[in-house]
Amino acid sequence: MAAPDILRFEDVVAGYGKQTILHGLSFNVLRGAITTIIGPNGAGKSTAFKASFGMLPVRAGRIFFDDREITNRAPRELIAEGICYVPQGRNIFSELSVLHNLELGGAAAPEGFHLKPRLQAVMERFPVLRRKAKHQASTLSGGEQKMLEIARGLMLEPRLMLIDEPSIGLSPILVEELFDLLRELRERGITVLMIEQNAKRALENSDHGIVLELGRARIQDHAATILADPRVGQLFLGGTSSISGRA
Amino acid sequence: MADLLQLLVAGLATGGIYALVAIGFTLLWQTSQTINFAQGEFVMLPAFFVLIGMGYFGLSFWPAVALGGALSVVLLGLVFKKLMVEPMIRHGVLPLVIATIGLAILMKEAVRQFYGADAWPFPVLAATTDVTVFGAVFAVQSLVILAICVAVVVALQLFLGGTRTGRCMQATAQNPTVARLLGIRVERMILYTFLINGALVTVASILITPIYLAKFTNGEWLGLYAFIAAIIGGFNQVRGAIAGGLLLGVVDNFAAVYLSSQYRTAIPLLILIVVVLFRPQGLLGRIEERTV
Amino acid sequence: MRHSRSLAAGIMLALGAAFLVVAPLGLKPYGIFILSMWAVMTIAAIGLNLTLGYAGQISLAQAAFVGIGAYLTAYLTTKGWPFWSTYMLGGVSCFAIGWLLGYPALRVQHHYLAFVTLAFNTLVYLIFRNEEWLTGGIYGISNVPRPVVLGWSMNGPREFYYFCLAHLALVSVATWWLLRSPWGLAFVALRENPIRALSLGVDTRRYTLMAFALGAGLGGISGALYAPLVQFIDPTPFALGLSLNLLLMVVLGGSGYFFGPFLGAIVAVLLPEWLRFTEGFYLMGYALLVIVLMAFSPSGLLGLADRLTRPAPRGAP
Amino acid sequence: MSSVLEVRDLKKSFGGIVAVDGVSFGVEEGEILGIIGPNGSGKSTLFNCILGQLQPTAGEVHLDGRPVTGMRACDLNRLGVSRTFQLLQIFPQLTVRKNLILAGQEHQGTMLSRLAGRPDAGLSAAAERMLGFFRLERLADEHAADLSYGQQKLLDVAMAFMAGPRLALLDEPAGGVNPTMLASLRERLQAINAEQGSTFVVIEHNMEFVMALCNRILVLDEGRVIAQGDPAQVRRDPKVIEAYLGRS
Repeated sequence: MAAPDILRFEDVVAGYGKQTILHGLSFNVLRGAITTIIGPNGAGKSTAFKASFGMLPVRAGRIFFDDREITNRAPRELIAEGICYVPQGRNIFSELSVLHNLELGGAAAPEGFHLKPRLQAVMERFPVLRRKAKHQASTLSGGEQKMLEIARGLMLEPRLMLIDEPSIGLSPILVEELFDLLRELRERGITVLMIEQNAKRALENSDHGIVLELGRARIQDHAATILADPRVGQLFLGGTSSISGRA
Repeated sequence: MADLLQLLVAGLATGGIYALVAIGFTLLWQTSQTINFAQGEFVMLPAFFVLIGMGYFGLSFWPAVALGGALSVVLLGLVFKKLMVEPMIRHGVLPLVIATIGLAILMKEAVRQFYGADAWPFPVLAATTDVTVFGAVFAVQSLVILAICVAVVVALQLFLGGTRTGRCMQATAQNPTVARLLGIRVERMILYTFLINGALVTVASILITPIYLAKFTNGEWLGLYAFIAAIIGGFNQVRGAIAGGLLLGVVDNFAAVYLSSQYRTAIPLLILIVVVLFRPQGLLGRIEERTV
Repeated sequence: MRHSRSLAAGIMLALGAAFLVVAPLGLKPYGIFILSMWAVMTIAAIGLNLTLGYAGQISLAQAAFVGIGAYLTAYLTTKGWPFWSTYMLGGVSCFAIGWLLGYPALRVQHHYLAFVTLAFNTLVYLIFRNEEWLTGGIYGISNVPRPVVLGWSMNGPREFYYFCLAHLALVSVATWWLLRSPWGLAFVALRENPIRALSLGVDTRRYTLMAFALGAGLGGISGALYAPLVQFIDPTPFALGLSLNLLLMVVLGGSGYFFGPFLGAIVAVLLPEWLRFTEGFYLMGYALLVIVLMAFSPSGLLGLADRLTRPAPRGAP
Repeated sequence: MSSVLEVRDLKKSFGGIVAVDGVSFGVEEGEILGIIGPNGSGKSTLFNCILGQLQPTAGEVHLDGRPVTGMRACDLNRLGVSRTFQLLQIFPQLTVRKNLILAGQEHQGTMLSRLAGRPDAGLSAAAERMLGFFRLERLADEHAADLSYGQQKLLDVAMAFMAGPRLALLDEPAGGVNPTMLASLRERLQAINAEQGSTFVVIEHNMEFVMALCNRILVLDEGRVIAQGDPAQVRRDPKVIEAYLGRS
């Protein structure tokens, strides 16, 4: 029987140059759920993603995926393990067609993986992308571009999706659509780990929450519990040195 | 009118060669921020490889071309990347620029040392005759050169746009960070561009050397023209390099006839200065933006 | 440790200066000529070091300024103008043209700037070659006279060598003064972090133009000495090749180090003459040295020496 | 009390996206004003517009009553406005002392007189005082590159005060500074505010730090001022909580 957690950070230390951002970060992500990481700016949310996906060296501590250590492994290997990462901002190849962007999501496909049917299946789910398959990706709207990124991440049937600030720049309707999509992924057995600026809205759409502060996880709990926790508001707005007591 | 057409074709032919060299130049820039000041010497050298193959090993022309091409791809592609670009690029763009200036001198002097300062005749690809079409006289050589350039460019575009590897290379050029995130073997794609550059300069060398003869100084102006073509077209675009090369060839040919031949070289330089100052992204280029 | 380092540097400096003063006593005229050429090229390289090494603006046009200085001097002195006037004119007009060439640097940087300055150099070369009525075209200008200073003719090779050496000394002292003044720090600030410099009140626009103008002015002075040194000038020496060579001199010696140009010019001007027997291999070795240095020490020979002798930084906690 | 800085209806848009959407505020002499707001609320763009790094699309900036809208950063600095950047901006190849001298020298004399001037531009004593004040004496002759991150951050802030500015705009001074050093940084800033009588505007994400440092706080969201007041008021304001935690 597989462990209940799919991703685990154990005392991870990482940073940029001389600056340390993660000071021994530990948390678990439960399998088959949507988990949101929240925390004030500079808490290390994006840094944690980059460290887990081999984009930033982990200086100390270990990271496990499915109980297998993945510390400092290259993105290509992590994709093969079943992780995909949708970073913040716009990350499509604007001068390639929509179809080719999608196809590049399969760039790390193992031998014998059939991309064609997979491409069909993904486009089935995203009719907009099918309709505009031949268009240059730069012609898509902001929301469509984000969908393209997520669809591209789904090409190799990941088991865990890391998604950083997906709602930035999207209209409220599109944000609803986005959360619907994430819930649908959960129903299909994909674990979603998300970073969100809009903490309230994200937690309302999640099962679990992790609150980061200054490179450490301060709270890990059910999303609803965190939503009701008055300390969280204080954390964002400072004040009493609040919740450091209970980590 | 017939004269104009004639000039145009001759210009497009040399322009096509500039375009090949400029494409290689922009590919290296796009994938690895390499500005290769030795690019001209890269074009000068393969012709000498072919001459070595014919002179020392007694090969006939086409086998010698194959040998020269293979040597160029290995030395100017693989070895250049592994021994120069990789150790230096971490220091930034400028040290690599300086090192390629050094490399240009090294290659030039090596050729002078071993092959002398003379201009060596080089076999022509086609008969040096003319054909008359609709009253205009064209050199067969120009037409052949033009045809080969078009074929090479089309083949390259088909590879870049039509194969999965080609698209991985394009992705790497457009945004290496995201390419890596998707598991594209970025390092390998960069290597491919160096190999392609090695092949492009070989073709350019074989096409241009019969016209100007094989001489160790050939790289000086060829490199300059390739830079200019790349910059006026758009430094970060393959189609920019093509447009820039063709434009340069045509302008150069017309300038030679209609302006004083003394200041013929000044025209491309002036175009370069104007483009850099008023449209630094090039005529077809986009403003460079790299998201992380 | 720091103390012994500056002591060693001082001793080497004194020895070098002493060598430069006594060397012509034991050399044939050709040897003295080469040594004079070293002094002249060092002045041009010092100028480029200001622009590139200190202020961080790449320029591939230094040969053009050496050429402008040389042609002005050759043309006017053969028409009977006194050397001093043409020398001043060379420096001042190159300063002015250099200032104008600095404007592109305000718009574009790095490789774009390299290409603009490269194009400028080639355009100037074309003018030298084609404007026969002015420059003599490919036939050049011959019989450039050497100056007479206070009734003392500089015509002999030894005299002219000391004349060049005196100029090098003068330029060195002036540059040293400039670099130890607040300007030196402002130039380095421009190179290291122009945005921060601007926010600290450094008028980066004016300093950029000044860096180009001063570098070009020294190029012009170098040219004004070059013409009477070789006594015959034609366009060939002022092509792009010399600009690249001066760039390599500065980088090889150590860009941003005061003595970098001196050392670079030794490697690029003196050594090839002493190693003449190696023929073309010298240049190949030189090119190879540049490549290897860029891989291991982009800050040049002096940067390498600095790194090897510098005491380890006191550990920051 | 008079307004040192007066920002009137400042707007900045990039393409179609409005980053700063009509912001007005004044800063009184000697005040420490904090500007907070979630990511992308326009704080740094606002700073860059005030400081001449960006040309505002509309609106005016006045310093001591005179218009300085769109003035170049170096001229503005010589009028007494200094700043720090969100990311560390020091001169790594220069020693700590040289960094400080550089930060003050352009305020001495004219460009020409500086050419004739002493290497330290007469600032050695001032640099020494600043080193002592930020407790960097021991490191005065080290290259800035060899300092720890926290020390570099102190140097960065110290440089902003070398010329005795009337107004200092600090962009995330506490960013990346470890908790033990934060208290001393805050205390240094408050001391300099008292001693030099200079006025501060501080962008900061570390709420604890900003609430303890500032007298008054301005909250930005989506390019607009949504609240202002003293730290306690701002903290209670439901609009602020909503801006940070999101609407449901």
